[in-house]
Amino acid sequence: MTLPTALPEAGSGPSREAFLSSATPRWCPGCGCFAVLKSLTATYARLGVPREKLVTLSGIGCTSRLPYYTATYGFHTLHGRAPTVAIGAKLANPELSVWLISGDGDALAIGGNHTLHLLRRNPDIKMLLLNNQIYGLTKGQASPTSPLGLHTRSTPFGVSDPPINPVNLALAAGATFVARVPDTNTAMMEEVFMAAHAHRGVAFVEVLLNCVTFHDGAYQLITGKDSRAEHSLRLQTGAPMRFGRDDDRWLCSDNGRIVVRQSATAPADALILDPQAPDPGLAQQLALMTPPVLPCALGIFRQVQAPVLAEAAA
Amino acid sequence: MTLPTALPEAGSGPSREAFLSSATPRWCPGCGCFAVLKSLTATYARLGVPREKLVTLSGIGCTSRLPYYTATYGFHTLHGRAPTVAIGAKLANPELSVWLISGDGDALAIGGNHTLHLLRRNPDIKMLLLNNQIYGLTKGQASPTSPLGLHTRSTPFGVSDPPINPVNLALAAGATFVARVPDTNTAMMEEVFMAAHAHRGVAFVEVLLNCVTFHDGAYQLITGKDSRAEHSLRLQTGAPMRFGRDDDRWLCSDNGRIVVRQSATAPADALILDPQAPDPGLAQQLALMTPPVLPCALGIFRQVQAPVLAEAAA
Amino acid sequence: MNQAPTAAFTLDPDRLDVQLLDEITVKFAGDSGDGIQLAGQKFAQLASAAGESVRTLPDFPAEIRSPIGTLGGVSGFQVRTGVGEVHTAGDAIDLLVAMNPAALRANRDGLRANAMVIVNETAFTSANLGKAGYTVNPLEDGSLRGLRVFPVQIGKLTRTALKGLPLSTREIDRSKNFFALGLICWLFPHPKDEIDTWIGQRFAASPELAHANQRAFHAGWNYGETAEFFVSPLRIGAGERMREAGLYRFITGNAALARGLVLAAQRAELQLFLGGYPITPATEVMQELGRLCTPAVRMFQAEDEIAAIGSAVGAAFAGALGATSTSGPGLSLMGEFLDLAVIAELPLVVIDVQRAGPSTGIPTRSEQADLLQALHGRHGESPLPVLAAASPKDCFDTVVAAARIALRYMTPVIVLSDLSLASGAEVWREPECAELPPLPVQRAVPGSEFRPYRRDPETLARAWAIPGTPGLEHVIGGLEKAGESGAVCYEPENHEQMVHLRARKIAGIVRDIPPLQVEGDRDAKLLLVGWGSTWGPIREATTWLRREGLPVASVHLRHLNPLPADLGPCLRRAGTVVVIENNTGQLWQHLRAHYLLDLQRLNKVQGNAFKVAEIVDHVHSLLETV
Amino acid sequence: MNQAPTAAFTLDPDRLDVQLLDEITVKFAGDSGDGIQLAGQKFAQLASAAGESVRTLPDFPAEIRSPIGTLGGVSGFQVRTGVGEVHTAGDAIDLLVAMNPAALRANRDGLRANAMVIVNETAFTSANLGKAGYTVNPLEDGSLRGLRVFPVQIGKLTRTALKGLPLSTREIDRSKNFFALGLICWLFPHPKDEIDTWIGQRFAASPELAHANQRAFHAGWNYGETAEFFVSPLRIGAGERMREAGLYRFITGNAALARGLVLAAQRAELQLFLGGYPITPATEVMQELGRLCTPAVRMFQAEDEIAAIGSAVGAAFAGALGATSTSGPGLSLMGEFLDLAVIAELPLVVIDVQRAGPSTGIPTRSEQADLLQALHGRHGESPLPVLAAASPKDCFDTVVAAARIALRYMTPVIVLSDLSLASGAEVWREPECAELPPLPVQRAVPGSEFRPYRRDPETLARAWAIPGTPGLEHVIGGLEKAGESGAVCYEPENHEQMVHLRARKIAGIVRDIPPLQVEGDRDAKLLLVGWGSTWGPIREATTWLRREGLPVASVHLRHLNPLPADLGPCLRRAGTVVVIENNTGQLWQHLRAHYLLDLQRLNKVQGNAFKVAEIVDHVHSLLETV
Ligand SMILES: Cc1ncc(C[n+]2csc(CCOP(=O)(O)OP(=O)(O)O)c2C)c(N)n1
Ligand SMILES: Cc1ncc(C[n+]2csc(CCOP(=O)(O)OP(=O)(O)O)c2C)c(N)n1
Ligand code: SF4
Ligand code: SF4
Ligand SMILES: [Mg+2]
Ligand SMILES: [Mg+2]
Repeated sequence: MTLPTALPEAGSGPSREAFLSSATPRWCPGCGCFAVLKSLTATYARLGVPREKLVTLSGIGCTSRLPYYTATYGFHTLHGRAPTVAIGAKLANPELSVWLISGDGDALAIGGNHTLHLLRRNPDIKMLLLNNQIYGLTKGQASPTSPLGLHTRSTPFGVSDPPINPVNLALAAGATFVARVPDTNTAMMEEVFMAAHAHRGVAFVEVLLNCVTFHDGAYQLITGKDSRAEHSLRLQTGAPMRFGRDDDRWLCSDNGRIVVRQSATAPADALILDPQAPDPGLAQQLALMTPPVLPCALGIFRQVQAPVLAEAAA
Repeated sequence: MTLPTALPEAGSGPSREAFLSSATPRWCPGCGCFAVLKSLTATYARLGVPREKLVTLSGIGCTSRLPYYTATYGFHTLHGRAPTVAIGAKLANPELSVWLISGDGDALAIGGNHTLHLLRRNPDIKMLLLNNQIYGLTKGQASPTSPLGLHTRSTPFGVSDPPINPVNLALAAGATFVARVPDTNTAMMEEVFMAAHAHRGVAFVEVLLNCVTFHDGAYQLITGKDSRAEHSLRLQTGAPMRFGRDDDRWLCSDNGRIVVRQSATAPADALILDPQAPDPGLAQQLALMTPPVLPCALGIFRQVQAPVLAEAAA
Repeated sequence: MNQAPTAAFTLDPDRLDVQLLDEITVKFAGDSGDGIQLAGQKFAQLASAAGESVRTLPDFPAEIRSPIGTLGGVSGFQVRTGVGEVHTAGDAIDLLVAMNPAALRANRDGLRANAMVIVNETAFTSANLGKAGYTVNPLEDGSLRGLRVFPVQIGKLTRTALKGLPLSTREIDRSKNFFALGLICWLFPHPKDEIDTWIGQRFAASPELAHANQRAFHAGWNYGETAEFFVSPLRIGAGERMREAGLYRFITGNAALARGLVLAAQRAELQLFLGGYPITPATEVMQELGRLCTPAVRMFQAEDEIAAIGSAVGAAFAGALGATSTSGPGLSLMGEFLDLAVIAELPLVVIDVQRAGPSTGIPTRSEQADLLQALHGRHGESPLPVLAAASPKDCFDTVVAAARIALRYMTPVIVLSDLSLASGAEVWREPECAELPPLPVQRAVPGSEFRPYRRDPETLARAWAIPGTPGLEHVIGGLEKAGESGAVCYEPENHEQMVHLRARKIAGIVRDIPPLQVEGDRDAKLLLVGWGSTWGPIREATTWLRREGLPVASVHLRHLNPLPADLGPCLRRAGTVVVIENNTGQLWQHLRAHYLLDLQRLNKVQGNAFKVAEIVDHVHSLLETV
Repeated sequence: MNQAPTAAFTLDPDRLDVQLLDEITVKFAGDSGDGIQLAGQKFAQLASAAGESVRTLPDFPAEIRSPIGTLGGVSGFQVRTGVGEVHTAGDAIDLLVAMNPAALRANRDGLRANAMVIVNETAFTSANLGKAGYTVNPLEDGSLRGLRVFPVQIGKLTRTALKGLPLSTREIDRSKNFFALGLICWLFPHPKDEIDTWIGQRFAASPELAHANQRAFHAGWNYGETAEFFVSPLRIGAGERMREAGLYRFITGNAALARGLVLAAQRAELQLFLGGYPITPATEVMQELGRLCTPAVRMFQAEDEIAAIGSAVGAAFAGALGATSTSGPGLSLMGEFLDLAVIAELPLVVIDVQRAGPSTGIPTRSEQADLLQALHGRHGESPLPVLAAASPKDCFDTVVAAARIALRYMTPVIVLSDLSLASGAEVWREPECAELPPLPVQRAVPGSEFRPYRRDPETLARAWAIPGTPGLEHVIGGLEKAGESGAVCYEPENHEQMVHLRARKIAGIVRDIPPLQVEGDRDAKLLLVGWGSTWGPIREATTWLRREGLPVASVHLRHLNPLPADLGPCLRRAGTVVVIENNTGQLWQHLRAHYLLDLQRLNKVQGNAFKVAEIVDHVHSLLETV
């Protein structure tokens, strides 16, 4: 690995456009993918990695079309199997900076096992899971992240299988870097993508992605202007976790359970997230928080150093 | 579902032998599988389920040979794929009591995804993962649960991929009943298998299984006569968790992390496991405890009621 | 190439009364948001309700979303309707409705000489022309010479008609497909009031929209009546419009597959269990079953295709009719489970709705290139029956036949369909369950001598020992077994016997295959052979060629393994045999291996069906050289 | 059946000096814990070191662990050694060492008439006899008539020899294989001191064990020397024992595959990347590579076979020689990725070490029934080259040839081996890397006109544009593409062209296939055709039949797709062609489809190789009827 770990600022280096291909993106107008493409190419422009060392890989799905729109090396592989291709490419050429783009069906239905094993092996690969809680490309069937009760083309009576929480699963799989960002916040995406790149090892980033066509508004509470303050929480390292319009709600621990207390100052049992904690237990609990009961946690859940796949075995 | 939930005592009903086939088990002398077969058939004898309603299904592996030695209906399917066959069988005939036997390679390497989706869907299926931390049938390669550094036929320089913790993964997948038992304790196995059966929904039981031939002594600390008191902990519902030769070590919580405190009586922050907690966070933390640092937790981690697959969709 | 040989549409400009046609091919085309599919489907239904023979074929954009107005974004719906034999959606378009320049351009090459083209002139702005890749307006540069072009301000007229309604301009513009429908319906004509009622019902959820669409529809109708340039309405001549009594409906191949599975299971008094995973163009099979869900019909959306077939195998083990539906990439994942079903001898129907490959290929185009995989795509000696459907409604009969074989022979069966059948539709009378011949299932009965693989001496099939039955407890699996007891057996001779027994069992299915139906003279010099969706064009080409007095006949194969017993003699009788396929010659290769005959082939691998004319031309050239 | 036609072993009881033999087939058999494999391997090595031709074949119990002493638990190691042509492990056993009654019983039918049988009399207790299924002691009931049985108290004598050593009885009993080895080594004889040294080294970690085994070995040797009933030592005659200089070693087919991959990659100056997943009988390929691990050789144990081939595809994309090794069930899971590699045009070697199928089948038995799957087991039109290895050491040459094709034509290649080659072994001289012909790789070079799929006009292969190279950034994938730019392309004509281009590219590999080597007279009336592991028996049968003066020749196919250009003429020249396979006729079917020739076939699907005699007998019967 020869990638620099000191990251340049935005604005320095090549322009974002240099990382865009000439192909016109074929997503529905308003699809969250556009924002991801923007943030990702903006990140590429800031990395200081020469374009030829970047590889953008994907499976199959709307979201997996992304590599066609970048000017890096790219591989649009098979539904669910991109993690396997990514590992092979990375092991064969550790100098490459490998970015893996996947959808919720791709990464968690057909590809769930490859995702799991990618994450536990800790190769230096960055995986973005663009989670729109639906199968977009095949026109609207339930995915493993579709919420209970959702009526889709394949669940005319509503989804009955409890959804997977991708961040919790990634943590359980032992991922060394785990984050969650909404597609509405390109600044947060860029920041987290940069941190993912800086992390030595596997990085898993769930992007809450809006599919305007088949599941519009899935993240309305979390990303809506009016609701987001109450229903999301930005993870911060080292300080007690708080949220709310007035920043006066605190996450506290009650016999191992997370509860919310309202208070002007941090209560004594206010929880502090240490992304480098020896085990991901607390991070997993935070990952499970779901509006409207608890706020959706955004940002970096975990960031620990561990031996990286290629190095471990060399 | 017409299975009785009031469970008969041991000794009543048919004999264990009535559930054994005439085939002679072909495991290595001393293999942990013998004890599992014994506990499982003893459980069958106690369930009060007529033999023809029992189905013992498996994938491929040493452990997956088990169905041949029972006198129930059985299906020795494909490597990693038994969960899919189990779901189909159960949905097609909900009256069957379906027991799925799997190995660590079977359930977590090639079959990881099916295991994950089986657990999240919550069908009324009982899955035993016989975890010997090795590929037995193919003669000793590393499995996804093999400990770091283990020299196996496929890892001449030692295992470098961090192992999967099956209980943690099952909890992250949303399993509604999760337990862990050692193959050395047939009483505990039977007790947990009975509880698994009584649970309405999916039940996941990890059996710590000793492979005498390819990975002997994997659980020595946890099951050894001299060490087990110090290195294992029997989960109990409703009481602070303690362990140790003198029962004076307590699991306590420190900003969401588990620590051990020594004391004659329970410290104020001693942790109590509620298997029906709204989220599996604490259970996941307990699952991750590994000797010699923390004791291996044994028993039932989680037991919550949730809609069962067949019923949810009917 | 010849002009299409079927009764071509010709408009006689001198006649002012209603013109009688034998048949016509109409295509609606526009942007994917233009409501083209709905308009086309309704038109087809109306034609069918009028007792005509109808065949439809939609075409969807290949991409997720191409920018509006571009060629990539064009969606189309083709309807061929007539009194005679209508087995394809038509070689060429007689009447095109083009809602924008891209729709015109995309279909330009598909138009017959002298075809009518109704264009939505409103959309022919320079921006739209540019997006479609036109530098000059084709309405003005004479490039449409030889066509009868009718420019209509569909967009503008719709806006005018809907003025004052409480709708946004965008919403109003969405009604323009109803204007077009109105215009076309006047042209034929179809019963105005019924359509009006239908619109009201269809948009019952939103009375404003219903009202707007009705208004647009009437505006279109009235425009036809009053505008001068349409010479006269058309009418499809009154041919043999007789149909058996019953419930008729339009059915796509995919819906027919779903219905077929349901009825077969019902007839066999079994539960139907389909495990599926979405994939174009097979998704509708599982979706249709999801909608039909009853205690006796269960659809399970699995996490992938392996789990889909795995769950079906589990269901079959537990006593249901197991099924799964997929396309090529999914079939490539199912080989291992097919093998298990072969050795465990479980009844399973596996549907492969083929699309253009290899790999992801072109998911929105049709092909017949999975045949050899269906025959051979499993490790070891693993024979299984393969059937293929010939038309959308034949999907029903074929899948019922497959279920019958699966249950009678306790075997997995592969059914091949393809994208053109999947989304194409034709009129079909749904049979009552009792109309199907009985579908008996041989269940094992407990007794002191129960052996799970005891076989019927004729079929070599075992009886089904279903979990839940007292006294039949046994274990099955993928290891080689002794032929009756099912006990794991590694004996060399036993293995060889079992390999041959499995082969003989499948070969024996030949006894259930009905005699081949030769279309045309049994002793014709030239025989056309097809399978699957090539049936339509081959059959129409045969008719055409025979009308020309040429010595041509055709046979079509539903059964690809085993092959019909009378196929060999049939092939040998003909002087020249041409195997016609949408692949590079897979059946051709299969037949060569079987019969050692030097067959000819005609292949097309362009993601779409043969034109009738292509086959006719090929035969002409062959007969010239012969 | 005839007695095996190779130079049979006959012991002349009247001669007391050393007896010269052309060849002999020796088998060690005992319980799986008896150290049989080690003794057999050492004996084979000694024979080879003496310059003899050697072929070995172990057989393992099919079950995980059968109870000690039962038939299911017998493990065997067969060694055929001679001066002449030794291409099989022997039709029948000339000399059997049976460590217990089950070992005798399991091999009874494999003994040649008059064979020598050394039995460990100590193990012939009534308990052991019972476990083996004997009701009467076969040493006493005359049932071994026609054999030369030498009962030796191997167990007892070993205990006596090792008495006083600080070992448990169980440990002492484990040395009895060295007693047997000593006895056999005296019989031949092989150099005692070297073996002594070897034992010391082999058990260096435990000096007590080393010492015990050495003592047992000497006890066995001395027993041979002093016991009265062995007539005289044997010796393999001095034939053409000349070998090229170089490093010789025993190699199994699986090890040869691993070495071949390593050397091919090294010669091409590429990294080798093998993604694997354990499966009998292919596991050793990945394990061997795991041991060879260097920066240039990387083995990755994946979570399943899909991930194994997926990682190899990724490595090939990134510029390595990608490879994977599996058996039938794994190949059934790889179809989708093979398709991707076909359309993306990536260099990949996929090894299938076949075992008896279908499904899990008999994992510990050999078969050749994955050929049709290798040829056709993918959806869509997806041609790829298929090669097969003929002998353990030919595994090396075949996999190198496959790598050459993969790299020159930018394509996945399937290499077929099977269990009998995988675990069988023969002597092989490892070539230096530089001895291999160059393996050039065509890399794309940056430039203003870079197009990722620009093709070499002769091979139609694209140049490899490897990530990391500035100026070659591009995207590949599974969607249909334009033939040069690689841009996604859904045009009908382009698709058809690409389908044909991919087919032509693979068909063109025929130019690299060397002319067929006909064994025997090119114009012989009867031609035997084989592929894969049938080579050994076919070749020996040919030699035998020609010695008899019969008009027989044989050809063996390494290349199964495309077929060699000169195969057609070769088949047509022969009056009768017999295709010989361990399946029901898969190559036979493939050849019929290709050449329209009415070939004959000889098949055996019993999980083990043909005996030479079976082929000879078949030809005899054919020539009688002809
Ligand atoms: C083996 C296989 N099965 C199924 C498909 C069809 N398919 C394509 S994308 C997709 C799911 C898309 O959902 P997701 O991964 O969430 O991506 P999105 O389109 O929502 O971005 C499916 C089922 C396929 N291409 N290959
Ligand atoms: C598709 C497929 N791949 C590989 C194998 C070979 N195989 C059989 S069992 C096994 C792993 C056994 O390990 P585990 O599941 O832990 O079971 P154990 O033998 O340890 O009980 C493997 C790789 C197979 N049978 N099928
Ligand atoms: S269908 Fe959904 S995910 Fe796909 S492009 Fe459209 S908005 Fe995006
Ligand atoms: S190899 Fe291990 S797991 Fe398999 S039977 Fe022997 S002891 Fe048990
Ligand atoms: Mg999605
Ligand atoms: Mg295991």
